[in-house]
Amino acid sequence: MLDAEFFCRWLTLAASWVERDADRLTALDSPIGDADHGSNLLRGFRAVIATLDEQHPDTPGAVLAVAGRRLVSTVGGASGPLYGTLLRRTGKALGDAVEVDRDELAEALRTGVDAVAGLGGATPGDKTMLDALVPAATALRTSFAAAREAAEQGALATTPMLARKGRASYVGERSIGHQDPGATSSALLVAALAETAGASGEEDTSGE
Amino acid sequence: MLDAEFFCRWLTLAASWVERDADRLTALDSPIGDADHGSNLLRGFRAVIATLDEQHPDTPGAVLAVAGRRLVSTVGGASGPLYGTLLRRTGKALGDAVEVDRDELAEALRTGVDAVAGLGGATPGDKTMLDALVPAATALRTSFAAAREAAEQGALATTPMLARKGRASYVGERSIGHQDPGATSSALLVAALAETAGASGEEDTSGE
Amino acid sequence: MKMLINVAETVVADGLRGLAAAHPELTVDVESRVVVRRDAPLEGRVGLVSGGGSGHEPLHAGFVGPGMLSAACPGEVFTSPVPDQMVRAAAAVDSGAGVLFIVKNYTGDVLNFDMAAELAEDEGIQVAKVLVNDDVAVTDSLYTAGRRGTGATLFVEKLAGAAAEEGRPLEQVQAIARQVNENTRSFGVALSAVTTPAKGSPTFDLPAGELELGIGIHGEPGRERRAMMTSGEIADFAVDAVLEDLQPSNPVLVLVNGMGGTPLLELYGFNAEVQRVLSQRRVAVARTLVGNYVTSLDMAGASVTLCQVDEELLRLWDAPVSTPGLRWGM
Amino acid sequence: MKMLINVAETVVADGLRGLAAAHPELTVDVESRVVVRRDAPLEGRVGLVSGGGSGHEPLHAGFVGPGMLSAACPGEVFTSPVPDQMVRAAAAVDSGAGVLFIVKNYTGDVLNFDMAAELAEDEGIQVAKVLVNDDVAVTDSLYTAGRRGTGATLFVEKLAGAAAEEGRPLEQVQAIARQVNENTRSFGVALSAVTTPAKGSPTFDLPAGELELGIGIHGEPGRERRAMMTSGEIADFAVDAVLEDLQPSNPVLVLVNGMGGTPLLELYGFNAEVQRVLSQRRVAVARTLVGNYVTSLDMAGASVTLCQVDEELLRLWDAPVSTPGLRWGM
Ligand SMILES: Nc1ncnc2c1ncn2[C@@H]1O[C@H](COP(=O)(O)OP(=O)(O)O)[C@@H](O)[C@H]1O
Ligand SMILES: Nc1ncnc2c1ncn2[C@@H]1O[C@H](COP(=O)(O)OP(=O)(O)O)[C@@H](O)[C@H]1O
Ligand SMILES: [Mg+2]
Ligand SMILES: [Mg+2]
Ligand SMILES: [Mg+2]
Ligand SMILES: [Mg+2]
Repeated sequence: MLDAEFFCRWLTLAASWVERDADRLTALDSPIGDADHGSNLLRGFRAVIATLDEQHPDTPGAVLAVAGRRLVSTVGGASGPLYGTLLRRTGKALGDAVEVDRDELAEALRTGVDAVAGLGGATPGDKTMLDALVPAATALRTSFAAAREAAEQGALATTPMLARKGRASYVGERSIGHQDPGATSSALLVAALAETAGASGEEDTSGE
Repeated sequence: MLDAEFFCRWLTLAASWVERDADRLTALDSPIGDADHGSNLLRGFRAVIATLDEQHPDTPGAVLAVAGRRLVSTVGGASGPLYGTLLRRTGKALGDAVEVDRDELAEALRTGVDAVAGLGGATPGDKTMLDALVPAATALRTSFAAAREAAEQGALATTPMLARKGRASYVGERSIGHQDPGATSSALLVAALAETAGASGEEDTSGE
Repeated sequence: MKMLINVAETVVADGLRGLAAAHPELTVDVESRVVVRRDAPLEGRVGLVSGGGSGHEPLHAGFVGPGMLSAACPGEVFTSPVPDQMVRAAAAVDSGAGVLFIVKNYTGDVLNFDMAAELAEDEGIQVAKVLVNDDVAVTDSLYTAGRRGTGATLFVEKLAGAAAEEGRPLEQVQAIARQVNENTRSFGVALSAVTTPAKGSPTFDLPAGELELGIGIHGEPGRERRAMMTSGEIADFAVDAVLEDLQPSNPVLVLVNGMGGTPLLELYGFNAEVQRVLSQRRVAVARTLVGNYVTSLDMAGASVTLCQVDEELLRLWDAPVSTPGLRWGM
Repeated sequence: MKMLINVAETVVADGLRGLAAAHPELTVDVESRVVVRRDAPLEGRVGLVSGGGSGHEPLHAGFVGPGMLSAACPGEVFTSPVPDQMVRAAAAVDSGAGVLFIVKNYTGDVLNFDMAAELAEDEGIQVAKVLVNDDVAVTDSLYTAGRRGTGATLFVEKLAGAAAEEGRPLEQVQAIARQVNENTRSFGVALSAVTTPAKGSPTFDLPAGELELGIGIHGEPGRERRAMMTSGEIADFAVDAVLEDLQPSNPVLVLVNGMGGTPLLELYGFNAEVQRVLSQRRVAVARTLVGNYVTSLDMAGASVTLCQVDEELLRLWDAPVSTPGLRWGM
């Protein structure tokens, strides 16, 4: 079962991976964007970790809600409200439970991903974070490892796509051939989740 | 003997050499100046030629006076008033004579060079056009070829000098090691004079 | 790439400290990143709040003051500000007459301002919004995030600001802002790529001898790359691109805007060509503004914005304004 | 190096055509290269004529207008104008009260203005001169052409302009101009070299990771090259260099001036550091101006100018001014 502690470990690992990969994310955001995705997430995840350290929320839902609100108030740009909404709505869907299993998380994540789609108006194939998040949420029903793999494949699949949402859409045809930074960071977050689960022996927390 | 025609030929040749060497003069004016000496003289000599074509002054003195005035009103910068004064005062010293010999020109040029020194307050060794003009005016008493050689040597000798006048003085010690653009263009003007004299068989026009 | 900065992380805060020192007539909250005119809130007057990423100076903080914005929220470089800033700004300028949010049409700006509007309304502030989307380089808006907000922002902020200063009610100020946006179009070119402090190197490669046509103000490449053109050719291209979208029957306000790295001498020369094209196309020019107003850090290049005005809008344009970036009549 | 120009030969004329189109309140003689405020000559008022090479915009043509210059003579890029321009300008603005020539201390400017003064006096115009030489980077003035005129020019033009606008006689306007110059000092740094249209490539090599200290505004290299410094370190260096020469007992006007290629965001951040140093050195600041005013085409970098003022000079600074480049109070 996954408790508040688990979600804090996930976000801490995610933050350290963002720290490590910030320059790569910013570089991906250069040819088809405005070269800030890495520094945006860096700022956001540093703030999230500081707030979690301070507030110690005691349910999975509260951890994600706090983290999401913090992203909204520190990131800015497109990814701030989108990732903020993802975590907040996923957290809200988890309710007050002190522990949740993988299935419950998969279902809540689906709600969160739907909220992202609703907010930004994008669908898979538009070359956005949804191209990693949507398959990841589905695959999470199977396993953490499958979610990781699905997100990774989803991110890679954005390369040949023509961007239809966000800043990359401005460059039109020239967006083709570049991997989407948001899909890449989404894959990173999902990979951190799987890594945390693996390290905690949680690959089998499914209720089934 | 040197008539108005001769002086027009000189200035025409000088103008074509300025045309050819403008980029080099501007390049010399870059490390120790403001990168405009070539384009300054280009503008000035084009205007001089146009005016001479239009006005056909009929004495050596008038040719130089017209050319000098034209330089003053088209060049700007330091070299405009200085070269303008050089030609105007040399021309004035030649008086109304329809023809002059080399000695007379040498004497008039000395007056012109003195006027440049008076106007700009520089003396030889300050790394300016005077380092070419002063020895050239002296050597012209001997021959056109000697004047050319003296001006050329004078220009080369500016390289190790520390600039004490004009823009190059601002960079202090860093002016050392660069040939002065104004001395270089002076050597070019004197060389054009010698070349014109040689082509006209005038090397022997001395009154002596 | 060398910059006149301390470290990339503090450029926005450092800039705000410097703004505060130079402009005592503004209240600058460096911590919360909100810039407010000192006399706000003004009884019975609508508050105008704008904001967006930093790096476009003087936009927006440089347009705060009498006759223009009531407050601005600068985000990180090229990054939309966060809702907290906007809510704080709205609260600082609302006198009960309501607040107009001026939002440039970028996904980030739209989402953050939307969230802010909800939060501000929860606090009892009446909020109206205007979306600025004038950049004709972004076509097929069905398949994109829609046209970007660029040079029109200056006209929206100035004209709506003059209307607010006159004490017009919120719906009217919003209607004027929308009217301005609908009558304004822009097109920009880049001669060099931009370098952000965070990245430290140009955001894209632009070889010598080529330029980008149809660029935005965030360092993103344009729609098309061509062999370098003369200022006259660029003026033809840019003005015609705008006129394809906007056929003015009334006179226009012209903004010949520098992206930041192009010398003013070149901008004035470019303006001469822009005016030539406009007169060839029989477009009457009411006023012209030349300078660096909606910039993209050190990017070399320029944009042309045309804003069609009736007599009322022209009067609002000429109305007094006193901000760090735009000032006349007072 | 790409530029937004037609050809190098016409940049100044093109710029003047563009200035004329944007500023109907100026009389721009593109052919003769003289820019005059439309209402000149003003009965009983001293005329203020300035000039210098182009490439420093808005200086000087952008400072023509009520409360500042009566006329400006733009030369070729970085090249002093010629006497004909200055004589024409003097004739256009002289009402019989005489004309003050504002001359930056460069050999070319000095020689050309001297010739012009002679010619103008031949035409019966009373001419007085003021020499601006504020750049502390040029030391040992015995062995140089003397200190350069840089940022102080703006203060001389503004304060003498305000005095002329009040109807003060020529000697008084000249005395004020001299007082301002004597109480003003500047120091500049470059992060990149400048590229002139005529040369088309940077005037000197400045490797990544190094900066030039003590530069002028004509693309000449500085006195010293150092490893890149932070904006705080540069502020310490520049302010201390100025204060070594000028120990103000009165408050100062501060100009944090961009050389053209440095974003306004960075200039404001630099201003924050300049203000920190001034407060550490216990120098009282009366007013601060931040922006690109005395530029060097696309050069990246900035200069700091301090102008010590008494109450009278401060009053003249605050007096209304209305020019393309500097405007307040009207
Ligand atoms: N409408 C949208 N829906 C979903 N994701 C989006 C949308 N617009 C942008 N994104 C994602 O946001 C990423 C960019 O984030 P970021 O660079 O931080 O913000 P900005 O584009 O404002 O600079 C894109 O790579 C894309 O994945
Ligand atoms: N005071 C002076 N006396 C004599 N020659 C001078 C003086 N000052 C400058 N010069 C000459 O002028 C040259 C520079 O001319 P130019 O580049 O056309 O003018 P500017 O320095 O105004 O840009 C220098 O190389 C030098 O030879
Ligand atoms: Mg981005
Ligand atoms: Mg020169
Ligand atoms: Mg962004
Ligand atoms: Mg020069």
